Amino acid sequence: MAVYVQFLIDVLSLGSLYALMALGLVIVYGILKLVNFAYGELIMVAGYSLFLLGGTPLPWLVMAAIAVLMAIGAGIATEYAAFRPVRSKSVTAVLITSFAFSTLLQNAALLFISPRARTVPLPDIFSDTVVLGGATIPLRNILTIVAAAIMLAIFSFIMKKTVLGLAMRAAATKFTMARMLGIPANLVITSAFALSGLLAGVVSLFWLGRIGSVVPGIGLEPLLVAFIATVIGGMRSLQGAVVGGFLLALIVTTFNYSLPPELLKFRDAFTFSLVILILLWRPDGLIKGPATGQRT
Amino acid sequence: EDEIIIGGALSLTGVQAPLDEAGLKGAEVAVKALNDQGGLLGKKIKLINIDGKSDPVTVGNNAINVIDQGAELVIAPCDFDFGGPASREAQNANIVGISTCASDPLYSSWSLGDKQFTLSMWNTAMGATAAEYAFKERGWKSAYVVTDQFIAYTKSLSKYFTQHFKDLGGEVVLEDAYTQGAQDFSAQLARLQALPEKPDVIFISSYMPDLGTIIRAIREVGITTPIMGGDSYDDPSLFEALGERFGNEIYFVGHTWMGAEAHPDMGKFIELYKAQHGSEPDTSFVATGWDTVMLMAQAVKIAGSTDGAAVAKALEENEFDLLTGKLSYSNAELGHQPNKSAALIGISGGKPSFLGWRRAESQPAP
Amino acid sequence: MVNQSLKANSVTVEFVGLRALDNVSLTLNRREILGLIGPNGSGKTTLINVLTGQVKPVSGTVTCDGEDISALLPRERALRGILRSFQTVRLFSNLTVEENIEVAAIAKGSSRRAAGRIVDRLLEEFSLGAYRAELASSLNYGDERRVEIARALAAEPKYLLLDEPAAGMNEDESATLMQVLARLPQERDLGIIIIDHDMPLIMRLCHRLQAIAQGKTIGEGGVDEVRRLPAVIEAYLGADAVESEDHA
Amino acid sequence: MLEIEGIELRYGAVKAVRDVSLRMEQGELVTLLGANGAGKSSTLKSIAGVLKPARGTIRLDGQDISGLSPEQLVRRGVAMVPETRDVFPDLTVEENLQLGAFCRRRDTRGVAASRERMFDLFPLLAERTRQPAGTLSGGQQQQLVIARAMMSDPRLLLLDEPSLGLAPVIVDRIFEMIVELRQSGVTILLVEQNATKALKISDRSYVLSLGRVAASGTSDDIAARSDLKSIYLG
Amino acid sequence: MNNSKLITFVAIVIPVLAVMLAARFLGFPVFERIATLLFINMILVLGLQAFMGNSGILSFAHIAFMGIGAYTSSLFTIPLQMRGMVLPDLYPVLKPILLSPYAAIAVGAVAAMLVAALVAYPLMRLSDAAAVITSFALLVVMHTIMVNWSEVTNGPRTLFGVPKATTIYLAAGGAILAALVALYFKESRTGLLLRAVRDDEIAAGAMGANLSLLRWKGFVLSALFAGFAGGLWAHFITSYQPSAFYLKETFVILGMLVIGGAGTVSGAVLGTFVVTFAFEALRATENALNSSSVFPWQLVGLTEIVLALAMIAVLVLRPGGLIEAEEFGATWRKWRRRG
Ligand SMILES: Nc1ncnc2c1ncn2[C@@H]1O[C@H](COP(=O)(O)OP(=O)(O)OP(=O)(O)O)[C@@H](O)[C@H]1O
Ligand SMILES: Nc1ncnc2c1ncn2[C@@H]1O[C@H](COP(=O)(O)OP(=O)(O)OP(=O)(O)O)[C@@H](O)[C@H]1O
Ligand SMILES: [Mg+2]
Ligand SMILES: [Mg+2]
Repeated sequence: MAVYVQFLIDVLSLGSLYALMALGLVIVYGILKLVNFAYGELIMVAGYSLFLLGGTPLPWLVMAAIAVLMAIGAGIATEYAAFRPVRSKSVTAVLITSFAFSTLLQNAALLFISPRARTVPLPDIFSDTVVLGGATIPLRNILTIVAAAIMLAIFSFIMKKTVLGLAMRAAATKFTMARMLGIPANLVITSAFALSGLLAGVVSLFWLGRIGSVVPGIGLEPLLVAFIATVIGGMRSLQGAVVGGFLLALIVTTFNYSLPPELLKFRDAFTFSLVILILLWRPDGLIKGPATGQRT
Repeated sequence: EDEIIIGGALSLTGVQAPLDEAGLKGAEVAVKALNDQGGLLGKKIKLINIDGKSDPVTVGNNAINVIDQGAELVIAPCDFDFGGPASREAQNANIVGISTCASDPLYSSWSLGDKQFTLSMWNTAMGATAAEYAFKERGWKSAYVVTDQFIAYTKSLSKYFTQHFKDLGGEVVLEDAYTQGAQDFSAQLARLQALPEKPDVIFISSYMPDLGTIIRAIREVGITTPIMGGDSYDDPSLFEALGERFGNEIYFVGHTWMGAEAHPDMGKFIELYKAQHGSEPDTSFVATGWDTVMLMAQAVKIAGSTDGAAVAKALEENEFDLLTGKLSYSNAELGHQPNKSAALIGISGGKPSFLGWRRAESQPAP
Repeated sequence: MVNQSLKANSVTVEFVGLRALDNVSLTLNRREILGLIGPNGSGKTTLINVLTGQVKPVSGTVTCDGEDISALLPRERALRGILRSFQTVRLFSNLTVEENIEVAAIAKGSSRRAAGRIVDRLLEEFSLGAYRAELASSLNYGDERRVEIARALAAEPKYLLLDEPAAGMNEDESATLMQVLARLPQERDLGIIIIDHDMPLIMRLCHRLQAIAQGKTIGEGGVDEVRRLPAVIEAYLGADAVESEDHA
Repeated sequence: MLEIEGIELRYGAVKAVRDVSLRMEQGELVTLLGANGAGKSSTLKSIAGVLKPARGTIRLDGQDISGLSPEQLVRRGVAMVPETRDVFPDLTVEENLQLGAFCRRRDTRGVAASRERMFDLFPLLAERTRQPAGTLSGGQQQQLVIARAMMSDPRLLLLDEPSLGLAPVIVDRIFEMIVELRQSGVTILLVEQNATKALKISDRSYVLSLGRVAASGTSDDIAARSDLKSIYLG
Repeated sequence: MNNSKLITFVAIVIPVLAVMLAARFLGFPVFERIATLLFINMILVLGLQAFMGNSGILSFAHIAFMGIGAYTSSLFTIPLQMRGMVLPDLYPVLKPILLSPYAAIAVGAVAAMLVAALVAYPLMRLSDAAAVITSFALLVVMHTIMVNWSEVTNGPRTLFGVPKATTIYLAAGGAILAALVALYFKESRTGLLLRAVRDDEIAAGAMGANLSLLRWKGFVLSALFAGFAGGLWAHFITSYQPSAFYLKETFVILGMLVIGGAGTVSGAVLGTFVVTFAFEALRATENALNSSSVFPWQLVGLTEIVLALAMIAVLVLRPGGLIEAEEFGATWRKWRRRG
């Protein structure tokens, strides 16, 4: 029994985290069709902000809010530095500039802060545990699930009930045409990056909660996770990102619990092979999202 | 030429930085101290280090680069994987290379050449010391061992600990693997929790940043079993990451202790270090950097030159008194096995404390 | 040879919630030009897509020279001589005009040398010689259209399906294009389908007309016959159009 | 209402328009003619704020607008139907129309009325509100682009080859719509390949050739000129 | 080979030879090392260009094929007496096989090609984002295998004991050969069709082009290049570990290609040179600054920061890369004609 509860909570909390990561990426990748390799660095920026604030007497929630704001700022900066100048010119160019920007941020952290792992302040509640069905579970995992649910609700509202979501998709496919209809396309795209930063900021709080410290390379893992979740879920829809996140968590956790250690080390190989198979089967991911307007 | 150049390829960035950066700072203090006393063989010493970026290929490139610039001695980074390429280039150039803290027995004259050494004890000694402390001093009879597969160091440390622990009569209830960078320890944790009988001690061979994540994960779910490891625990960011709450019942085998209890000259070194870098040293890896330079200087003085063969001979035939303890080497046929004691350190309340010098009664063969 | 024709036999095409083609048949013989007309959204482009294999019908078959080719992929049909142009121009924008045409010949299996000859001939025929080494992306609309047709011809088609080849051209340009197209069927033993909304052009060029509306054939036969059908006038041409044509 | 003075427009090194001046009064319907590549579309783009003139000025209601962004111009009542059939392919017909009214999205009643009017004019679109615009047929897309531009309820409408790919009945309907719009006071600048038809309904015309104005006058005068073809070719 | 292709080829050969001779005879071992690595990178970048430039599909997996070439060739050249220490778990069948380095490098290249030929075909029908992500997933899968197949790779740890066999001459020769093949492939029937597919899949299909097959050919060729480069690299560096074939290197290679211009062979070569020189110059500057202690703290990562800024700048100014659409030879001829 305890094992099942543990398994369930592991899947749900990891899945929530993955879903949040994917959601932050899907806005930029799925809607704007831009591959943002600097997405992971938004998490790093939030992490270092938290670390730098660690010495101050501010209450933790204030620190967290500032960290999230910094991530939003970094998201907007990414757009200005890496995307606006080359956007719509070439997919590969965008990819390389965003990667360059990510290197830039990482090395700035190296240069101005430190190559070493830095401990971030965390509230005590993050490391408390509760006993559920016989299993000892970090309270943080429950908080992650709650936070993901809240963020998801906020995002569905923004994307579905406001014109912003529509304007984003319009500006992403036909930038000039969107402007000719009066849509402030630049602003719309910037706000997409800001939203992405907001999610990255929230993610970083929980991700850091798991690992306790921040290093310059902290963003890689979340970036990979977000990519894969986005892709298998279906990069054109928000639900897809969420489904992809939970599915990935389910796959990983199942492998974790069931593979013998000799095979466990190949876990990533299995996971990614599965990703390839899913894509071969459904190149647009599991959830199609709004139908695409492609025809001959 | 009125200079002796010591070249380094220590990593200032990447996973190795916490070990190498500290080593470099210590080495800088040593160079300044020697120069203030008039240098070596009447010449000034100059230290040139190029960031190896925790990448073996870059380390190799940089070693060639510094040798090219005239380096006559090479300081190699920690660990066989990262330090090896530098030592190999030093060997190619027929000069002596010493790693500041590589402890895998692969770091030997067998695999690197007859002019290559490491300042650290081998993992045979480190693992055995840990096993004897656990089994003999504390009476812990069963162990759970987690091995980070990442580098030779992490892998062989577990191997020798396990081997010696079993030889002593202990039982290893589960051996588990992990690879640096995975950041997700839930599988291992699940298996640990599922063990029918709780182990007496958990041995984790890994290093920062993931080491902190692993220990936190274990402590968070309420497991208070003692945890043991090697010199990679000697990292202030680990103490900080664990804090008062999780930093308890942790023991590790390191190189030395940054206090007068460990060595009478330690106080002097700390003064010099503070004067040069403006802060107290926070890990014993600064001492390994200082020692490496001092060891080179003493050997060069004995040899009367920086000639590779002569310095190597001096290193093989003498005993040196260093901040990390007394050190002598076996000859090249026996692999340049270092012979030295280990410092045992405990962490409680998030703060490390010195438990004294130890020397294993026996150790496994490499 | 018997039955030298490309046929769609009672094809029905459905998209989500929409029957785009309903039991439509079409026959294109060699050496003829068939005009396909109909209101916007009536299914003309879809019918061409069915013939070339870009769209799979839910029922009905496509036969080429008597053989059922319904299961073949677009590229396999191309190798059998069914080539097309697109309603929105689809050139290889980073290749030169010359390469655009050469590609088609090579895809068909011609040798490099034979392809070179074909390219030379087509560049001349469509008076594109001056743009030979220009990138396709730098052409103006009318020239793009001509390159697209030349490209299809380079693959030595037996059936050529042109979707609005004259759209966006002015009167002079479309007249020149017509002259070239009119010669082709006889010269190359070729059947052509033309979709266009430019009625004067259609009437001068086509041997036969087929009109569809809302996915169904509403008229078929000689040019004059079809354009006087009340159904065609009502659905497509509008009453004044026919009157003014007659006056002209 | 609109005055263009000696503008030059370029794409990198290519000069698309060398020297064009034209004027339009409030409520006028003006046709712009010319051969392929004469610079008609470029001129329209500069009025819509997409292409910044390298020289010369564009004034709307006496105010210089050559530096304004397309967004700002839409808010001043300029709408454009580009020749490139730029629907948002992944958005539905409904959503495309909704974005057409982006600037007056708060005026829900007005938007609903415009929407009804467009559905009357193009009944095909009314049946397809939930279809992604990219899957519409060519002519349906063209209708959508026109309808979308109308959704902003413009004062100045720029039409670039509106009849492209449309069935004859629809072309007639569009020309009727243009006439009606003009009667209701909208100022219209029309570019058309079908010169005869365009000249028939417009007040005045300009003929462009190689990036310059080669002739101008009332549409009847222009239509009557026998040398129209040679003017075209410059 | 026509005139403009010949000019392009000569324009590639001249700097290669110049750098080779300069590095060889200026007398700094470091220069020779840098130049050799430059040539090996050039082979990799040209291989990537052969696939990516012509098919327009971004491939992350390229570097993994370099890894296959490196590990396969090393397996056969590590001296027999060292194998027990280097690869304690090596399969007994492989233990006694020893090849000359040159044969082993060839075997490595072929192995990379075969693996590519086997795994890639089904992936080739995917386009756009799905293609990018599957190639990325392929990279992760192959990397995980390299990291964990301890029997032949020594796991994530360093594989050492590979004999040094790659000379600067061999690397330069390989680079020139690669340039020749890449130029030829681009203009070949397959290359031309592949470029057509890149520009418009549907139109190319409607003319009879078989997209999967064409892409597959390009991919396999590119893996052959990568495997070859991997073998040369392994026998130059002599000790390495799987992380040498992962994201960081992928981006170095991609950066070289994209900055130079993925569409052209001349661009690929130029990109390799420019990025290598920029990188080395910056690193030398960083070291000089550090050792002269102008700054009170160590400047770590400055090279990367400046390089990243430079990359962004280049791509902002020329999104298609330095040599965008037209090979150097063609431009040169037009330029000459205009006087
Ligand atoms: N992929 C698709 N999904 C949904 N509906 C489609 C799709 N493709 C075509 N349709 C619909 O099928 C009908 C026929 O379209 P088709 O393009 O064949 O018309 P057409 O006769 O070529 O019109 P036009 O003259 O405007 O080009 C249209 O109503 C169109 O909206
Ligand atoms: N995006 C562009 N880049 C470079 N040159 C362009 C671009 N757009 C147009 N041109 C060039 O500018 C000139 C004028 O083009 P424009 O589109 O304004 O002509 P037009 O009169 O609208 O022609 P058409 O009747 O074909 O629509 C042409 O020579 C064209 O080649
Ligand atoms: Mg159509
Ligand atoms: Mg135009």
